[in-house]
Amino acid sequence: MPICFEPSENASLARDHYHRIAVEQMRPISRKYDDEEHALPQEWVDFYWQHGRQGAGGRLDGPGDGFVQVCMQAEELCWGDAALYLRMPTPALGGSAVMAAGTPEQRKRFLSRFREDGPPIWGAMAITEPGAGSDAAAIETTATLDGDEWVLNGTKIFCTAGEGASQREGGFVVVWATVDKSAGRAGIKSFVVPAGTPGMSLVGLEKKLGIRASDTATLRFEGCRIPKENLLGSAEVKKRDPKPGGDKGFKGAMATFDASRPIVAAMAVGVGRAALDFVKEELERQGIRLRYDAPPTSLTAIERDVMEMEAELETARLLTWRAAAMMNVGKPNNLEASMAKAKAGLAVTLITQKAVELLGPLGYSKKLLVEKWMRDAKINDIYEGTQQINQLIVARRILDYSSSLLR
Amino acid sequence: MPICFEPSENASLARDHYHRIAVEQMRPISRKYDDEEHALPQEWVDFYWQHGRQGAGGRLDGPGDGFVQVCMQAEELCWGDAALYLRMPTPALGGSAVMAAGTPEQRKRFLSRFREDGPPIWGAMAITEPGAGSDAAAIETTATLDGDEWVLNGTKIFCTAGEGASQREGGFVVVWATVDKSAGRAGIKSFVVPAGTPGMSLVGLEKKLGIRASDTATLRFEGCRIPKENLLGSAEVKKRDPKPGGDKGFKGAMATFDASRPIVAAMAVGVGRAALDFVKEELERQGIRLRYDAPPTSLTAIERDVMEMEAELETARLLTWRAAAMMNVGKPNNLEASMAKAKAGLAVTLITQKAVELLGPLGYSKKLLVEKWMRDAKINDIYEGTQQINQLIVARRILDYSSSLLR
Amino acid sequence: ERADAATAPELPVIGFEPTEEQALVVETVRAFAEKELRPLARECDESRRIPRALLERAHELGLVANALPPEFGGGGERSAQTGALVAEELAWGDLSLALAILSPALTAFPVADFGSEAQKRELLPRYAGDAFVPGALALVEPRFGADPFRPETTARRDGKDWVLAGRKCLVPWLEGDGALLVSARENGAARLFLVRRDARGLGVTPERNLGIQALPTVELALDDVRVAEAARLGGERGADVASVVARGRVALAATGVGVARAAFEIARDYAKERHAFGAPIATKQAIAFKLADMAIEIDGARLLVWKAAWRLDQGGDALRDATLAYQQVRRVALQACDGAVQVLGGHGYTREYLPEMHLRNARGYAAFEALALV
Amino acid sequence: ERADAATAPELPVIGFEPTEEQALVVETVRAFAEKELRPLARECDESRRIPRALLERAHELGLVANALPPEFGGGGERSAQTGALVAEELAWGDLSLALAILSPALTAFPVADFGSEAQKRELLPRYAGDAFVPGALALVEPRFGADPFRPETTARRDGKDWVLAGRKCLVPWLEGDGALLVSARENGAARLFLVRRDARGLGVTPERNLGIQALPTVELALDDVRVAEAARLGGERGADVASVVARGRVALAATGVGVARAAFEIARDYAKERHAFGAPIATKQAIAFKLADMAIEIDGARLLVWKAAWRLDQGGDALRDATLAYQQVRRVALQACDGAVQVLGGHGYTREYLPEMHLRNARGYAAFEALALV
Repeated sequence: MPICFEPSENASLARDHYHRIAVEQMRPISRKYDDEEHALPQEWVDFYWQHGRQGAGGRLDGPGDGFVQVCMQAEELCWGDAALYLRMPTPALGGSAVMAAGTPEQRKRFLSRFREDGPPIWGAMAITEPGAGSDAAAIETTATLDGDEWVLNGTKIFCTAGEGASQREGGFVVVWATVDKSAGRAGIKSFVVPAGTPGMSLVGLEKKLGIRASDTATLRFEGCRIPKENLLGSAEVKKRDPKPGGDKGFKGAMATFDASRPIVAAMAVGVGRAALDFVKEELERQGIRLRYDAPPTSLTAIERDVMEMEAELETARLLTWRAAAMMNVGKPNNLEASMAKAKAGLAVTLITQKAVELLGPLGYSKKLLVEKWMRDAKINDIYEGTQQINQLIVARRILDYSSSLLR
Repeated sequence: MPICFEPSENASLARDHYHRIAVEQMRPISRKYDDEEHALPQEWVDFYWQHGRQGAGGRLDGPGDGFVQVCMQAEELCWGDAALYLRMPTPALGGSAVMAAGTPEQRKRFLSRFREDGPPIWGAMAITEPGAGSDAAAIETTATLDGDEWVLNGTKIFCTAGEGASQREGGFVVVWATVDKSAGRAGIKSFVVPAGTPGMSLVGLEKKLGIRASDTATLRFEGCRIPKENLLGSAEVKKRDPKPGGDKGFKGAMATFDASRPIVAAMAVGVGRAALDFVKEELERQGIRLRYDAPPTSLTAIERDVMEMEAELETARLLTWRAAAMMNVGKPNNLEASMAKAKAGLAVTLITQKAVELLGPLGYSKKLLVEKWMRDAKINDIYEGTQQINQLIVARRILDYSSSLLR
Repeated sequence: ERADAATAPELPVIGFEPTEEQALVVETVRAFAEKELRPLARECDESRRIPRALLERAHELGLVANALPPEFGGGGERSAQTGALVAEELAWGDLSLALAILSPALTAFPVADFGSEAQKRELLPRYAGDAFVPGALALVEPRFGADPFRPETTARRDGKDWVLAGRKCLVPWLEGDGALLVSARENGAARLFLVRRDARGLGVTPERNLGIQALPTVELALDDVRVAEAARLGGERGADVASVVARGRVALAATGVGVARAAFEIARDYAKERHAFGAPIATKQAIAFKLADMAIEIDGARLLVWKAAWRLDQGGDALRDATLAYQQVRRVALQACDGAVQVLGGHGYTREYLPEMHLRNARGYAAFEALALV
Repeated sequence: ERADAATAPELPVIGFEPTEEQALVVETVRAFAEKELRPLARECDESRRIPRALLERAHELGLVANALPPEFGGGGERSAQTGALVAEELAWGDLSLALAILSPALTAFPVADFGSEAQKRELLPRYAGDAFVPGALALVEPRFGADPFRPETTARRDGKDWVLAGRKCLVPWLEGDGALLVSARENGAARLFLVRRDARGLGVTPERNLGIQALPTVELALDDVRVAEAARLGGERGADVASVVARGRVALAATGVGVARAAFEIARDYAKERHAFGAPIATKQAIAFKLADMAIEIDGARLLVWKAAWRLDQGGDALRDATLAYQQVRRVALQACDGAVQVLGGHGYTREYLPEMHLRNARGYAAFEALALV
């Protein structure tokens, strides 16, 4: 698509639609579910399940902005409340994994129910382990084939939406495990574990700095048996890392991130924008307007801060849209997705911290949501690949270095 | 010494003395010798040789500030002109090496002449090699004992004051060379090569971004023979890295830096202060005063910038003084010296770049010296151990890691 | 400075070593912080409560009492330098607890500096006594652009009384019969007034903030609070609020250095223990250099604080040094704590570890003013 | 935008790919920059001269002429988007040379946008002609706080004439019979006036600056320079200086991205070749992450520039987007170039390598204004 920064009519409609939802449904309960950490936001879950799923309407025949539109939706809803967004009943990253590495049959089997009636359900992905950190290749959870079943053993931490996905009938958790430790990355496969499968237990939920309404779970797998068909991709272990798009195992699982990082980056942008919008509104209330025509020497410190926040947020947003737009035309976006994620995570961390600073005692008080946005924003520097991991990916790409040469 | 930030009377006298020299002798010729790159600033060299050497006077019986006082002198003179400071006829780093690793006899033989009459002379130290960069252990210049003489072969680059020290009768260059490549660091020794020694030749001078009046030389050594007694420290090669203070070879040479880095840091502070002082004077001319009692929300961007520049410069200065004060009481200051160097180099790079920015077209013009200070300041991020090398040293100390564990 | 007297040389010489006396105090306080404060930090932050017994035990160290004038039972050892050293160590243990422990100074120091003989006689002996008595100083106002030098809270004469009207926030409010100092504008200048906690017209609302959750703080609504003429500190000239602000910035900056140091040490130790890709993450330059920068900035900020404290002890105008040090600490502490959270990664984002609390506390320096004094 | 017409979809969709036409232009200009500009960059910087032949060869690309109205011999392909793409590529080759090559637009574009029929007829055909004709736009003033919207240079009526008085700096001054545009304040508002280079009362002093040394620039002293009534651009309303500034910021920001990219690429390649401790320094996280950050910031800044250019082509008020993009590029370019010098270490400080020049050039964005136009 030629260079253009005006969204399609459908995308605009969707953006307005989700912004209304953010204003009317999310903001009013934002503080409540931050205080009541881990409590299920029933009214929000029900609302989303009943009204949020069918999308924004608009002219179905008209062109849309595809993945960019998805990013806009994420930005608007996270402008509302990032934690509530993460608590929505959706396949989430589990769905992305099934889409990226699963067969058509598997997609139908695990995802179709998210479009059907019945009680709300959740999907999730479980990768990180107590010992492993961001080192996916160091996964110690094992999957052993026993007859027609895979048997999973191990512990997963930092599993977003892990309670809903593992405990609520109908949901599922995509679990990364190794079928052959000696094969390293090549031995790592992902498996779909339906909610309530015996042997999968919820150990606990993380008490966190922010996104407290989100259920970040620790899951234990002890002789957890799932049908053979729940393996995503092939069981075959290619000792030498296969080409991208070849094996759907580790690479396939990693490909999930190329698809999810722009969305995660867009979520970050939403939180950052919430803080920036509030600061600008406060300045208006104070009768302070930003003078884009003033020379640097006559700017106030606040004017310059806010202008820099605007530039930084817009930079993060455009890098995000670019990575998403590449998916629209089927271009590999591994580099661009990590650029967007790295920039967005850092930018909104600084923007929200700056917002609290500029508002002084008001920003520090829990009477406003600004302090919450600062706490929520920081997760974007950390999850779905930390700042450092994404810098590493970017560095490898621009230097054309393998993960063994640069780590 | 108890916590105190007021210098001794002697230190104050010295500071005023060198500030006068900076104002009267250096500033007037600063632009001239920046334009006439590499030209010998005869009037300055003669002035320093005749009047600069005998020091600042003051009450000889009263206490002084020792190494802190030396740092103050460096700050004042580099506030005048860092390049002219580096061009002064002194033993410079060559002297530090002789002091750190030499015998009393060697100190007398090589340094006493710098206190005598006769034409001006220079000292220098040659470490860096085309292939080695900051990796001192990778030195390829060899020193072979042949009868009563060491024979040096190799090439050295980035040798500050290398022209004066290698070409002007009476001067000397301290050359780092390996007597046993297989021994790595332990095989590295330093040798004093008198100016004009056959086999030592001046290949050329670097054209640089800044400090253009300073003669940064490339020196070649081809069968360059020096008396056996010109080796600093012992010829013995301890395969295992000796304890600090043990062997005077590599460690001794490295110790040179613990002594020189605070001075180099002080030089940086001088350049940064030159730019900051000018900006503050300009603000006064503009009728802008810094309001230390204003809330952040009412500060102008410039006020905050300048206050931050002040804090950053003062931070660099105090870290520098601390590292120097530790030498006064004979405390090892390897960590603190690298902290000071790392902070000062970065701080003044940013301060001078900011100064040019704040002054807009005026700062960018060669009518003023601010642009020169920005060019001169940058060297402090690079020489005598780059920013990265000093961060590395600091990291090793705080983590208690060896150079093999963290590199 | 007085504390230095014993060992100080006749002529000044630049130095960076605490006196033996100061070193001893630091050692004692550090041990207390490590043994009594750090273990309670998380629990107090979560429960938003401070055990009274802890404050009493801390009081026995006499950190505030020792600085009060001997005529009123104090130790006469007032030193901004020593105060800064103590504040850093306590805050290294925990910021909320440190501010609570030092809170008596919020009332006692201004009274000692500007109070009338009567006010000193009434209040100082209590603060120098055996029991912990909380202090409170209301300087910050809950509005955009809050300015301690130009409060919107007003003080007007009415007959022989002063009538105070306005709002304050971030006022420490520990249990106990402590006296409260409120800043108010009296024809153009900020002045301090003694107000009883139970004064008529004084509305008290507990606050919740991003950080310092363990320290009970309140928002005050002064609805024409009437105080006696004598309640105004500083006689004719009034209290010098600029010096109170400067002493507050030095004290707070010192605590900020302690917070940053605490976060740095946790990150450093975690990075050495935590393995990834087969080696401690501390062996990765990205982590190691980040830690090195933290260490450099923390040391540098501490020296700025020391210089400002030294200036105070010299008796000169220290507002500039105090402000520069405070602004630097505000930057450094935030970066160090954010960096610590980053080094710990996912764990840093959880409340299983302390850095997230340090980050919330560190951001407070953008709102604090005179929450501690030297 | 006009350039897009062929391939643009009926409804807007967010996209980030230049059109085929734009891609072709970029390819051509990049090849020219690589073959003709980069090899001359150092030599021109040191000698402070630009070979005339180079400007003529560049002129043959028709980069400015293509954007001028067809009625006056131009290609009618004016597009801020394409202009930004071109500016980045040229500046990637060398900033001084890029500004020289694009300088005709400094006079031609404002005349095309605001000139009278007569002015267009007189000037545009020359700029659309076969030979390179330099342009010049004097917006910057040599003073603290220089402000393009509020020049101190004044324009007063005297009979039928305008009399200009004031000082300007950073005015490109390439050899040739080019027309000069000067901004001056006419009752409160900034306006543009055509001034002959040999006008009476016009003092011209060559400048030396930290960077863009190859580009000849001058300081102008306007000592009551008298110009005809018709010399004022924009008829009754006068020229819209805000749009000139916005177009200048987009063009300059685009060059800044090119400068940053050039420095980044040199640092990247050096880091892969240069070995230390037995491996390429690019394998060190401290270097690799620095390069990664450069790459991210450069890409991000480019997108901001594109958005501002797109806004211009939409015909809306682009000053905000242009200013934000420009400020971001000012930061990003400086950091990238300083970082490149750092990556090259001692070599980066020498004039054997280009990054030191990029650093000097990049700092110029703190002083530049309308030194290029789209």
